[in-house]
Amino acid sequence: MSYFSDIYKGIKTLLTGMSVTGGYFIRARKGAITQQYPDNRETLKMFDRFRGEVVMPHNADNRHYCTGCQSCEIACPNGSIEIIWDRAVDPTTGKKKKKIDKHIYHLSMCTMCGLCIEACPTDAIVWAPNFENSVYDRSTLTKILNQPGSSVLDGIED
Amino acid sequence: MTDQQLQNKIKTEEYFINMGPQHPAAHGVLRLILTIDGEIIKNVEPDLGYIHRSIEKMCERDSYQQIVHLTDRMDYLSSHINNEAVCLAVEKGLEIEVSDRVKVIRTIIDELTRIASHCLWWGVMGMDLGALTSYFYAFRDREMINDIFEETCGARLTMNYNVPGGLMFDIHPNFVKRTKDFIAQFKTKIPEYNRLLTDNVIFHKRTKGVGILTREDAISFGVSGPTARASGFSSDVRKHHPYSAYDRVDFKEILFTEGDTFARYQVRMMELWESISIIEQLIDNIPEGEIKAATKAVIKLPKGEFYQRVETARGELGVYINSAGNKNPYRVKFRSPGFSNLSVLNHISKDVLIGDLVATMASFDFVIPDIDR
Amino acid sequence: MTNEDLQHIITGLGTDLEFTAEGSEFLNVIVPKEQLHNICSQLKSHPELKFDYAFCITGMDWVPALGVIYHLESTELRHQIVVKVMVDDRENPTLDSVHDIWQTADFHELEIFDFFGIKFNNHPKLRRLFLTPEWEGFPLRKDYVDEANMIIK
Amino acid sequence: MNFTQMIIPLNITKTISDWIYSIMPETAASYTIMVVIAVAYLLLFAVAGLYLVLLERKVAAWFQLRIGPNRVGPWGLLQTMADALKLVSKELTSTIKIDKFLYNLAPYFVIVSAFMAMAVFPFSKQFQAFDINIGVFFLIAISSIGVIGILLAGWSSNNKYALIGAMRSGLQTISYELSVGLSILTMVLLTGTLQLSEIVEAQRTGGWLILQGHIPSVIAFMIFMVAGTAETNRAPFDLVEAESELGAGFHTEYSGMKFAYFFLAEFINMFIISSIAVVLFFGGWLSPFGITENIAWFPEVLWFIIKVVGLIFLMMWFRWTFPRLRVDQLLTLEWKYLLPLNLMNIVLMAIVIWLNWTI
Repeated sequence: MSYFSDIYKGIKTLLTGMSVTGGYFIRARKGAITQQYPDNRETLKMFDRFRGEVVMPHNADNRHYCTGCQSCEIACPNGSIEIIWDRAVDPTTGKKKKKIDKHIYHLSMCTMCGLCIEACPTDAIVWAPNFENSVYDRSTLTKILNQPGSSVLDGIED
Repeated sequence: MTDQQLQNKIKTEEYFINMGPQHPAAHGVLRLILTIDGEIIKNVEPDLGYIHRSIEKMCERDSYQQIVHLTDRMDYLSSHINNEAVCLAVEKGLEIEVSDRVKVIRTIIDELTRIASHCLWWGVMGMDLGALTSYFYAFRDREMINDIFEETCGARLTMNYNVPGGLMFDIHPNFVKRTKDFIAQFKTKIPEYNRLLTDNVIFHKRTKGVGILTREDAISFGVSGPTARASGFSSDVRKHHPYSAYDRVDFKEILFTEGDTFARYQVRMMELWESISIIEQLIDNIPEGEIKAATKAVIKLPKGEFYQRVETARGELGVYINSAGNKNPYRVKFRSPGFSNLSVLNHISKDVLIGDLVATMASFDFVIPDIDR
Repeated sequence: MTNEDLQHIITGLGTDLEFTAEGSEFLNVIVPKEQLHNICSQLKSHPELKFDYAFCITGMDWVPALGVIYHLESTELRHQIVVKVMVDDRENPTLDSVHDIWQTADFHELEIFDFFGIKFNNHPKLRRLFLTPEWEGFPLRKDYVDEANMIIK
Repeated sequence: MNFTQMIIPLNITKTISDWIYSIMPETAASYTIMVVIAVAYLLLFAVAGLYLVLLERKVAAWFQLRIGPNRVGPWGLLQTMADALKLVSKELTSTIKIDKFLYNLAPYFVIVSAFMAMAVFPFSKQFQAFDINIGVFFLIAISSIGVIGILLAGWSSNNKYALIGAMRSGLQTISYELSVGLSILTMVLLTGTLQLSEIVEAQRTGGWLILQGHIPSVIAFMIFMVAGTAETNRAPFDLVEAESELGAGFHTEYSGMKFAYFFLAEFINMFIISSIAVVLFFGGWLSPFGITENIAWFPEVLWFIIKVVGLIFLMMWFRWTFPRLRVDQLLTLEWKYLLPLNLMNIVLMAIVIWLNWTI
């Protein structure tokens, strides 16, 4: 008799499975979790801490916080940060002071580990929630983070 | 004609078949060279290295902080647990005691990682057996965990949230609420998983008695994690060598004795409940404390050898650090669970059908970067 | 079982065994390479040791010696031990395989052969596991040079 | 065979046929009509096949909490058309060591056998191209020819995965052919005819056959649906393709339009199996309880389509819910469960008819 009870139990479990998928079929409109990505660009917002790419914020006067201490360059495991720096005489104090010429960031080599931002003593670089990083030319992934003509904000010690 | 003559006359020929490196059941780039007689598998020979990145060699040139983010890329489904293993080994070397807050947060995220990993495994297991819908249901729930990770750690998969001495930054204010929401919702979903797949008669037929691994073989082959526990080998590192906050939570080690594919399936399904219970015990009272112990900018481990074992979603991960006293390690070895688990595949896949091999592989839950490192 | 007790038992198993616990949480036993297989099989079968679970097998390059580190645990008695074996010959290093004692050694020895070039006697099928068969050199050795692919900081 | 006696569907086609007869001699006209009907059916079913693919994708999406194709045309209605266009324009690639002749022949075997079955479908009373008195028999015969195409495809591709898939297909079709045949035979016992139109007519008075034969009919229907799903090589019996085991099974080495033939044939076979079920169990074009019987303008073909789509949906539901069987379990299911049950069921049906227990 177990032959027939096997058949009965088998069919019952199959129908149970079908009830799960059937339930979702009926509620298909409400349950859909698809993100229709390029259409929802306006509403799509990343979380604050999202690691998209490293940027260097500048204030309205085109000043930034980077002293050129190279902590980020040392901290980076992949060598994706290069800082070209120079020493310049500070006009107010008259002392020679380190000054960045170019803060080069290779996005193509970055693994988004966040060690550079941890290492930065002046919070000069931060994460930007930009996730659309695809480009047609690889060379555009090498970015210069400090804007042309920018300079370090006064009073940021190195 | 005698039987022997007849058998010689109708003798079949064995042939080779390449399963992978590009194959839907390979879950990546695992290449299995199968020797097959008809549809019956005679030998399984894994060929690895298709995504070997030599993480162990890279570790030898990096500083201790930098090693951590490499381990994200090993078993990417338990990246937080991998990070933690390295950090615990380094903390062992530095003799730092991290605060309770760090321990508890690490444990909660470990368990969330485990749930996320098991979710993915469940979906893929169904998919390998031909029930494609399970994949989407599992990913819907996994998405919530990924959101939690993204909000707190900044990344969904390769989180790199641990640093030697603690955590990179404190949890997000929404973390507790989101986790509770997830737990509440996920509790209603597991019975649904069971109704869809676990109770299904075809699923039973496909998995019961397939790929039986005995306890002795499991120990001898160094199998660990849910795969070993399905064979009755009590291998849970969280129980035997507790780390972080596992010594203060109450949870069961799921043990089965059948050792077949269905037992491995059940162990993981029941571990979901255990993970939920661990999170529930900890989430309401995360103690206050330092988020990061003070470490020097350049960490130098004393001369010696440091070994840390943790339980990832796939099994026991061991981190062996041999330090010569420099700022980078002399030798780092990752004892990855997948590598040892893979070695037993040939042993238990003799004289089974191709479909059985696929089911067995699905229940082992291989992550290929974990095997290749 | 404490490390002292372990040391006491293991001392009786072979000759010229070196013990150290310095800089490590486990008891380290340095075994001469000729005795490796013998000691290992006794470590597994001895009723008070029962090291049946080799949870980690690591290849090692102590310049100039090469070697293997076995992390062992007893699943019944829950004590651990580290066995080390060294071989000085860098050109043609050879050790005994322990895959008949712990079958997990089969794969781990392949990995060690691949990256350190240590050959294992009696191994069922010693082959390149990760690297291609025609690969030259053994990448995890300290003297390995690959100017094209390696970035040295 | 005299094609002038062919049932000419609907009024429009009647006008066309009258017109053709008026402008050419009788023989030429009958051949012309044959060609016209053939082309019309081909077009009809190419489109039907494509929309079944779209239906499958949409249904799968709704089962899986997704939205499904929605980019090409309104609600994605033109998606499969675009896919077909892409496949037509694609270069046909193949490996060097194939058996060229058989490799090229195989897809036509599959698609032609699928199209041939269309000829006898009773879409409605007037809408049937070819009403032969062994209709059911013809359908079974034709629907099992397709497997030869699959076997040829697997053999000629010179690919191990394809060969394994083809061999699986062979044993699967041979086994399940029995159950399909026997369950149909059970119903033929009830009607006493093999002609499709008569089978449908027999249900006008006594109600649908699934009700007329009550228990044995229901069992026969269940067996037919299981065996029919297996016959079309669809999940949970899709061992022939079994993507997680064999890559793509027998059509691994096919690309472009030849692949599309296999793909379309699968959906048309699904249509065939559902149509047989509708005719045998659910009264073909007849409306339930005769609700539209007195409405003259109501196209009866609609009822047929609705019922067929209903059964196709059931098969899709199977596919997106169940795991796949293993190859030996497939045979166990047939020889240990379906076949004995089926034989018992035939006896039961014979007793039911003998004792006049039918409704």
